[in-house]
Amino acid sequence: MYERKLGDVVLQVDGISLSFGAMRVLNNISFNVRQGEIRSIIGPNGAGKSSMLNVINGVYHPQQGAITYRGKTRDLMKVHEAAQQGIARTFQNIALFKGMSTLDNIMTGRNLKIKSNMLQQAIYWGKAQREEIEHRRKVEEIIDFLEIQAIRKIPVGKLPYGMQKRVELGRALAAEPDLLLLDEPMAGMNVEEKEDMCRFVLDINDEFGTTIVLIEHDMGVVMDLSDRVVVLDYGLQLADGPPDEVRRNQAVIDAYLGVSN
Amino acid sequence: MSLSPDRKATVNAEQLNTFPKLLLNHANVRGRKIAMREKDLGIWQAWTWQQILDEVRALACGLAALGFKAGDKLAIIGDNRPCLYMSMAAAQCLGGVPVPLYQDSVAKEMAFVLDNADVHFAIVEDQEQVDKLLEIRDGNDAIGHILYDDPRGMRHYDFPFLDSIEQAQKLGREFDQANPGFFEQQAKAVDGDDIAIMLYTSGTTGNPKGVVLTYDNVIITARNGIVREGLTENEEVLAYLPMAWVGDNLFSYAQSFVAGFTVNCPESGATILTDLREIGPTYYFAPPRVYENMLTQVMIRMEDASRIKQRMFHYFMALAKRVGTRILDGKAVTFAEKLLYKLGNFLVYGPLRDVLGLNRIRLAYTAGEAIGPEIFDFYRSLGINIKQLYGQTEGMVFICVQPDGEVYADTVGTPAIDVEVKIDDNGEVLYRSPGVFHSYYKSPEATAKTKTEDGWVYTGDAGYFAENGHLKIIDRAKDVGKLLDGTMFAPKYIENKLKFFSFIKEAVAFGDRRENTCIFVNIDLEAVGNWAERRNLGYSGYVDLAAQPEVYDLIQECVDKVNEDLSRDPLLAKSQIKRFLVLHKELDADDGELTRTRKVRRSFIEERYAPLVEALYSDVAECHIETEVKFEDGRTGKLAADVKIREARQFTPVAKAS
Amino acid sequence: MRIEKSVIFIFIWTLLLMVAIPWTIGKVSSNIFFEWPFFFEVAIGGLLAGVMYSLVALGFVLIFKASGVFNFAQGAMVLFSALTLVGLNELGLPMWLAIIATLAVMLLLAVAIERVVLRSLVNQEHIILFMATIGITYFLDGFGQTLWGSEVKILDLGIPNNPGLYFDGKILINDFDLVAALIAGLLVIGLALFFQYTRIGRALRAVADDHQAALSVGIPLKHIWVIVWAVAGIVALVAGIMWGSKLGVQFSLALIALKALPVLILGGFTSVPGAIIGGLIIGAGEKLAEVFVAPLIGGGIEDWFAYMLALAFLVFRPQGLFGEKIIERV
Amino acid sequence: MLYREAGEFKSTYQADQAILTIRQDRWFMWALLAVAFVLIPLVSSEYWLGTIMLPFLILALAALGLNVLTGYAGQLSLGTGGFMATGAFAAYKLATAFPELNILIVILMSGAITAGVGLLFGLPSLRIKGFYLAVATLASQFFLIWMFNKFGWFTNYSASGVISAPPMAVFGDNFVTGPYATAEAKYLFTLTLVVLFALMTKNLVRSNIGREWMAVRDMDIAAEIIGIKMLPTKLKAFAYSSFLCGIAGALWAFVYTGSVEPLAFDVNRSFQILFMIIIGGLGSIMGAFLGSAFIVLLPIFLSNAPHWVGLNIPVDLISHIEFMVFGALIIFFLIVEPHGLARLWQLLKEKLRLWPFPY
Repeated sequence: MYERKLGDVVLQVDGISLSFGAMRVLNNISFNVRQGEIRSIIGPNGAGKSSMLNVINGVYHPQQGAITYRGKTRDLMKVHEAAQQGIARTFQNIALFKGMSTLDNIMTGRNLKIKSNMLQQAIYWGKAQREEIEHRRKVEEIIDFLEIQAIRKIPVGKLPYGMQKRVELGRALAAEPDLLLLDEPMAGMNVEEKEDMCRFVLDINDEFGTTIVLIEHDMGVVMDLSDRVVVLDYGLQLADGPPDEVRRNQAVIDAYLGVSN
Repeated sequence: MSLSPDRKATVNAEQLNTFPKLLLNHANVRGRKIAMREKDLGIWQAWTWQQILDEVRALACGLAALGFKAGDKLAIIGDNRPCLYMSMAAAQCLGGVPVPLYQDSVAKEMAFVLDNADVHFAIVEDQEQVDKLLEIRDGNDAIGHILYDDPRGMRHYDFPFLDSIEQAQKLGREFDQANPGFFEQQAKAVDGDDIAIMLYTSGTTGNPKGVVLTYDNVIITARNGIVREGLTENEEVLAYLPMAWVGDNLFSYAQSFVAGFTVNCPESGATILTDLREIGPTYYFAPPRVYENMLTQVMIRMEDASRIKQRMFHYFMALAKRVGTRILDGKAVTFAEKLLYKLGNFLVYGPLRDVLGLNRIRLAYTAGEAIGPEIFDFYRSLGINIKQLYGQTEGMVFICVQPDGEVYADTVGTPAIDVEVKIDDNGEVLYRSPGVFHSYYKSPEATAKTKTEDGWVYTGDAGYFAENGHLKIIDRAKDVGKLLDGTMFAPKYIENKLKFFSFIKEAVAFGDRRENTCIFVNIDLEAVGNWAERRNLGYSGYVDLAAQPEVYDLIQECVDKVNEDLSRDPLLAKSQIKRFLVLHKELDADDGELTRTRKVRRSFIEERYAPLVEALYSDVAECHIETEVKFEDGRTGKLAADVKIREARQFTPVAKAS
Repeated sequence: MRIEKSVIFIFIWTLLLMVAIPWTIGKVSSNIFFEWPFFFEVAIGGLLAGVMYSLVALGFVLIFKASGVFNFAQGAMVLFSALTLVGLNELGLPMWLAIIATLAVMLLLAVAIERVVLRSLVNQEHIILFMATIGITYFLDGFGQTLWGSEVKILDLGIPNNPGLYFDGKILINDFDLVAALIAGLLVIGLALFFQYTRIGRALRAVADDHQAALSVGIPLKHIWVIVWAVAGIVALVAGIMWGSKLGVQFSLALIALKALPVLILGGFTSVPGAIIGGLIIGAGEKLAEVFVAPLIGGGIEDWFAYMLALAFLVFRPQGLFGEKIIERV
Repeated sequence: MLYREAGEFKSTYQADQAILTIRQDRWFMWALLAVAFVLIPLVSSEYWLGTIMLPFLILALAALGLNVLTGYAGQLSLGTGGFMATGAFAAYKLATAFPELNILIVILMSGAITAGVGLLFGLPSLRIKGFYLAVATLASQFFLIWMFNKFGWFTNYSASGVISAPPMAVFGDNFVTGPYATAEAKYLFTLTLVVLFALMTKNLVRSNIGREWMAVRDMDIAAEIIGIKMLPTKLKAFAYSSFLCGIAGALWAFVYTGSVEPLAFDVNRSFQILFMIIIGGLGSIMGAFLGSAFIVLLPIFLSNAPHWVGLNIPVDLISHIEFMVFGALIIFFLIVEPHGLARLWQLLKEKLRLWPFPY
C-alpha cells in the first residue's frame, strides 16, 4: 500500500581488500548503501562477511580501498569513532556485557549521549541524575519496542540466546544510529524468534528510518527483508543487486544456494 | 456491616447515579488521589481523578467533534489500558454506549458483534486490532471512525477514518475551547435509567447476545457490593481480565468509580505475575483457573526445593489445612495450634502470600464456575480471605456472595444486598435485583424468555438452598435430569466433583432416565503419568496407561470419594456412581467430543460410544470397542481396545431428602 | 619458531642502548668510571646473574604455558625446596640423598596442589587462580619455616666461590656465578629438549594451545598439571640450591620471585626462550644501571629498575618479546 | 523469608534507580549506620576503636579504591601500597609545609595528588592488559616506595625516614591526629569520610562512568565499538582508584598510626588489599567492607586463638603458623565461593526474597 523509495548513497565501499598476514579475507569488494534501505551481505561461512562489517566500522583496517561515509572518505579511524559517526552494530557471537543487567547493557549504548562529568555523577545530583532519568526513559522506549519488559532487570548472562540477541539489538538502537550493522541477527533462532526479529528489523527501518546493513544465512529472510543484496564468496564479490535478480544469478546459485540450504 | 467511608457518594447517591457524575464528583472530592496506574516504560505511571477527568473530557469532546452523539455505540477493543477505560467514560459522558469486545476474538466474531450493535465508532489498542477492523471494514464501511492508542507500525496507514487517540484529544481540547460548558451539560444530561454499557455474552449455543445495562443496574449493584464488603477508596485492584467481561467492568471500572479506589493495569501479558506482586492488590478477583494455575506453579516450584524446606512446607500446609480456615472464620482453635500457625505464618504462609503478591489482600473473589475445594481451601488456609460469588452478566454479577465467616467450598453463599432469589419447581434458580438487565439488544423475544414481567430472571442454573441458607448450584438446568426412581441427576455437578481430582481430566456422567449413574473417565495423562513414573510402572502411551489396573485403583479411590460426598447430599445421595470405566482415548474437540471451549458434548459421546454405555448398564466386566480417530495431520484411523468396567463403592445417605 | 622483525629490531636497539648509555654517562659525568674491560666485566656479571633469574622465570613459564595459571608461588617453592634440602641435610642425610628426598617432596607438593587447589578451581577466572597461588605462597612460606625454622642456614655444595681473572687478567668473574650459570644453562637446555622431543613435553606444549588438543595426545589434564608443577618444583629446587648457596637459605629467597616477574613479562608469559633472553637482558641491564646510572640518582635502584626496564619493553610489545599476539575477534 | 515486598511499586525513575530499592533494606542500612555512628563509639573500648575499627575502615577505603580499578574496570593492579604511600607522604608534606591547612583539605589534596600519580602509572594500561599490566603496576609499587625512602625531602630529612603526623583538628580543638586525639574522634572522623566515599563510589558505579568501566571489563572491544574511549575510561578508573587509596594512605599515616615509614606500604600491603576485594567480592562496594573486616580480624583471631585454648607457642612459630593458616583459608575461601563474601550475601538475600521457593 506504500512505495519504498531509496535515498542517496550514504556509504560507499570502493575496492576494499583486507588480509591477515598471508590470509586474504576480502578481495577488491565494492558496493554502496543508500539512505533508508535494508542492504544484505550474504555468502557461505568464511566468505568474509563479518570482516566486511568490521572494516565498515573501523575494527579492521583494509590494506587497499577506500570507504566513503556521508561524503567523507575516511582515513585510518579509531574503533570508537564509528559510533560517533552514528554507526552501530550487533555481533555474530553475542558481545554483551555479561556482568550487567539488560537495562544497564542498553543504557551503556547511550554513553555518547551523556554529558555530565564524573564529579556530577559521583554526587548523583542535578544534571547527572536528570540525565540518568532522561536516558532511562529513552531506554525504556527501546525495551518497550523490543518487547523485553519481562527481562529488564535480569543479568544478560542468565538470558536465553534469542533474548540476548534482542538485548544486543537494543544496545545498538540505544545509540540512535543512522547506520545499523547487523551480523547474523537471526543465527540459531527458532521460527518465532526469527519472525519477531524480522519484524523488529523492518520496524526499525520503518519507524526510525535507520539504514540497515545485514548479514544473514537464511535466504528466505534475506530475500524478504532486503532492498538489495551483495553476495560474497571467499573474499570475492559474486553479485550485487535486488533480491530476485541475485536469486537468478548463476554464479550465486553455484557458489551459495548450491552449497548450503 | 461497615458503611462505605465515601459518605458523600452514598449520601447523595441519588445525584451521583451515573459515571459522568461520579467522575466529576471524584475530581473535586479527591482530585489529587490516584485513580489509575499503568506499568509503562518500567514504572507505574499514575493518573489522579482530576487528570482522568481532563483526559476523558478531551477525548469526549474529541469524539463529539468527530460526530459521536448520545445513543451512539463505541466499540472498545484491547488489553486493559487506562486509555480504554477512559474511552468508556468518555463515551458515557456523551450519553453514548461503550461496547467492549474480547481483544483476542478473530475478525469474523467481531464482525457479528459490531454489526449487531450498530457500532460506528471504535477505540482500539494497537495495529493488531486496527488490522482486524480494516479487514471487517472493507466491504461494509459501517465503522465511521477508528481511534488507536499505540501508533507503532501504522506510520504508513493513511485512512481518513483512522486517527490516534492523542489526535482526537487535541481536536477535543480545541472543541472544548470553542464550546465551553458543552462537556458538563452533556455529562449532567445523562441519567440513571439511561443505558450505561452493552456487554456481549458468548452463549454456549448460537450467537452472542448483547446485554443492555442501565446506570442504575451497574452503579447500584456496584455500591451494594461495596457496602456489603466494606470496601474503601484505598483499595488497590489489578485490572487484567478481559474488558469485555462483566466481572472486569464491575470490579475494575464501576466499583472503582463508585468507591474511588485505584485500578492498576499490568505492563504486558508476560509480566502479570511480577506486576501482581509489585502492586499487591487489596481487592482481587479471578476465575478458578487462575487460582488453579497459581497453585500448580507453587507446587511445581516447591518440587525443586531442598528436602528440609519441602518437609517444612508440607508440615505447615497440613497444619494450615487443619486450622487455617477456622482461624480465618474466627472459629476457636487451641492455643498451641494458634502458636504453631503463627510460626507457620512467619516461615511459610507470610512469605508465600508475599511472593504470590497476595499479601495485602483483604477480599478476593472467585466465580464463573465451580472451584475445586482443595484449591479454595489452600488459599483460605494461607489466611487469604477468598470467597465464592455467584453471578451473571444479566444481573451485573452479584446474585449470591459468601458472607465473612460462613464460607463453604460447596456453596455460593447468601443473596447479595437487594437481591431476591427463589427456586422454581423444576429446580431452576431465579433472582430479582436492581442489577437485573434492561434487555437483550434487539431481541425482545430472547429477553422475554429470560426475564419475567415482574423482573425475575431465569439463571438457567439448577440449585437449592442448603440447611444453612446458602445457595448451592448444582448444574445447568437444561442438563439436570432424573433417574428412573425420580432422584435428581446432575451430570455436570458429578463431573466437576470428579474433575477436581488432578488425575481426572474429563468425566462424562450418564443417568438421565436410567436406573443409576455411570461414568466415563478420561485420565490426565500428565498427572497420572507422573504418578506412574514415581511408582515406576511403565506404559507405552495413553491407551496403555488408561488400561492399567493400578490406574483403575487410583481412579476408583476418586470415584468412591465422590460417592461418599454425594451420600452427604440430601438431594443427590441416590445418584451415586454405580459403575465406571476409564476411556481408552482422550476426548478431543477435533473428534467433536468436546466443544471448542472444552465442554463435553454428552449426547454425542453417548451415541459415539454406545457399546460402552450399554456395557456400563449391563453387568459385563469388559467391553471391546473400535473408534474412528482424527490424528494431528488430519488423517483418520481406527483405535480398538478392550475397556474394563468397575463397580464403585456405594455409601448410605446420611441426610434425609427434604 | 618464527621471530618477528620487530623483536630483532627491539633487541638490537636494546644492545645498542646498553652500551651507549653507560659510555655517554662515563663521558659526561666525572664521578662515573667507564672503561671497556670494566664494562664487560659488569655486563658479563649481569648476564650470569640473569641466567639465575631465567631459572626462576622458567618455573612460571612452564606452569603458565600448561595451565594458564600465573603461579605466584614459584618464589615460595624456591624457598621451600631450599629449606627442605638444608633441613634434611642437617638431619644427617648425605647431600645427594637429601636432594633426591627433596625432589620427592616437591613431587608430592605438586600432587597435593593439583588435588587440593587446581582441581577444585578448574576453569575459574585467571585472577582467582592467581589469588589461589598467593594463598599457596603464604602457606608454603609459613609451612617451610614452621618445619625448618626461620634462621639463616648455610648451604655449601663445595662449588668454588672465589673471583677468577679472565681474558689475561682484564676481567674479573666470580667462579660461582660461572658454575651456577653453567648448571642453569644445562637445565634450560634439558628442559628445551624435554619439551621438543618427549611425548609428555609435546603434550605440555599442546595444552598451552588448547586443552582438547592435550587430551587428544592421550594424557589426562590432571596428570599434565601434576607434571608441570613437579617440573616447576624441580626448577625451583635448582634455583633454590643456586641462590641458597649464594645468599644462604633464608626467607628472602622467596622474594626472588619478584625478581623473576619482570623477566617474565619482558620475555612473555608463554615463551621458554623468552624467559632466557628476558633474564639475560634484565640481568645485564640491571647490573649496568646499578654501576653506571644508580650513583647519579642515589643508588639502590635494583628494587624497581628491572620493572621499569620491562615496562619500557611492554610499551612496544604489550605481550612481551616472545608472547603470542592477541588478535581482537568480533 | 523476612522480606515483604508485595505492594512496593515504583512510580518514578528516581525511586526505581535508588541505591536500595527494597524498603526493608533501607531500614537495615539506617540501622547499620546508627550502630556505626552511635552504638559502637558508646560501647566499644579504646582498643577496639583504635586497633580494629580504624584499620578496618581505612583498609576498607583502600579496598574500595582497588575494587573500582580491578573489580569494576577490570584492571588488575598490585600497586595499591605505593599509592597509599603517596597519599601518606603527600599529606605529610602538605601538613608540614602549610600548617594552617585544615586536615580535611590536606587529606583531600593528598588524595588528588595520588590521583595524579595514579593517572601517570595508568598510562601503560592502554596497551598492556591482564597479568602483564599487573606486573607492570608492581613497577609503580617498588619505584614509589624506593623514592620515598631515597629522597630525604619527602620525610623532611628525618634520619629514620619515619614521618609523624602533627596534631590537627577538624574544627576548634577536635583533634583527630596527634596525642590529644581521642579514639572516638579518630573513629568518627574516619567513619564519616569512609561512608561518604563509599556513597560516592556507589553513585559512580551506578552512573554512566560505572557502566563504561564495567563494559571495558566485560568486553573491551565491544565497549569501544559502541563509542567508549579506552584511555580516558581506564585513566578515570586509575585516577579515582588512586584517589581513594591516597586518602586511605593519608588516614593510615595520620589518623591510625600517627607515624609511619614507607615500609608500611610495601608490596605485602598491596596483596593484603587485593585479598580483601577477592575475598570480599570483586565489583561490589559491600565486598570491600566484608573483605576488609575478614582480613583485619583473621590475624587477630589467629594470633589470639592459641591463648584461648591455653597453648603457649613461641611467637615466631605462631607467626609462621599464622601464615600457613592464612594461606590455607584464602584457598579454602576461593574454593567455596570464588566470587567472594558479597556474592554469598547476595545469594542469601535472594533466597530470603524468594522463600519458600528455591528460585
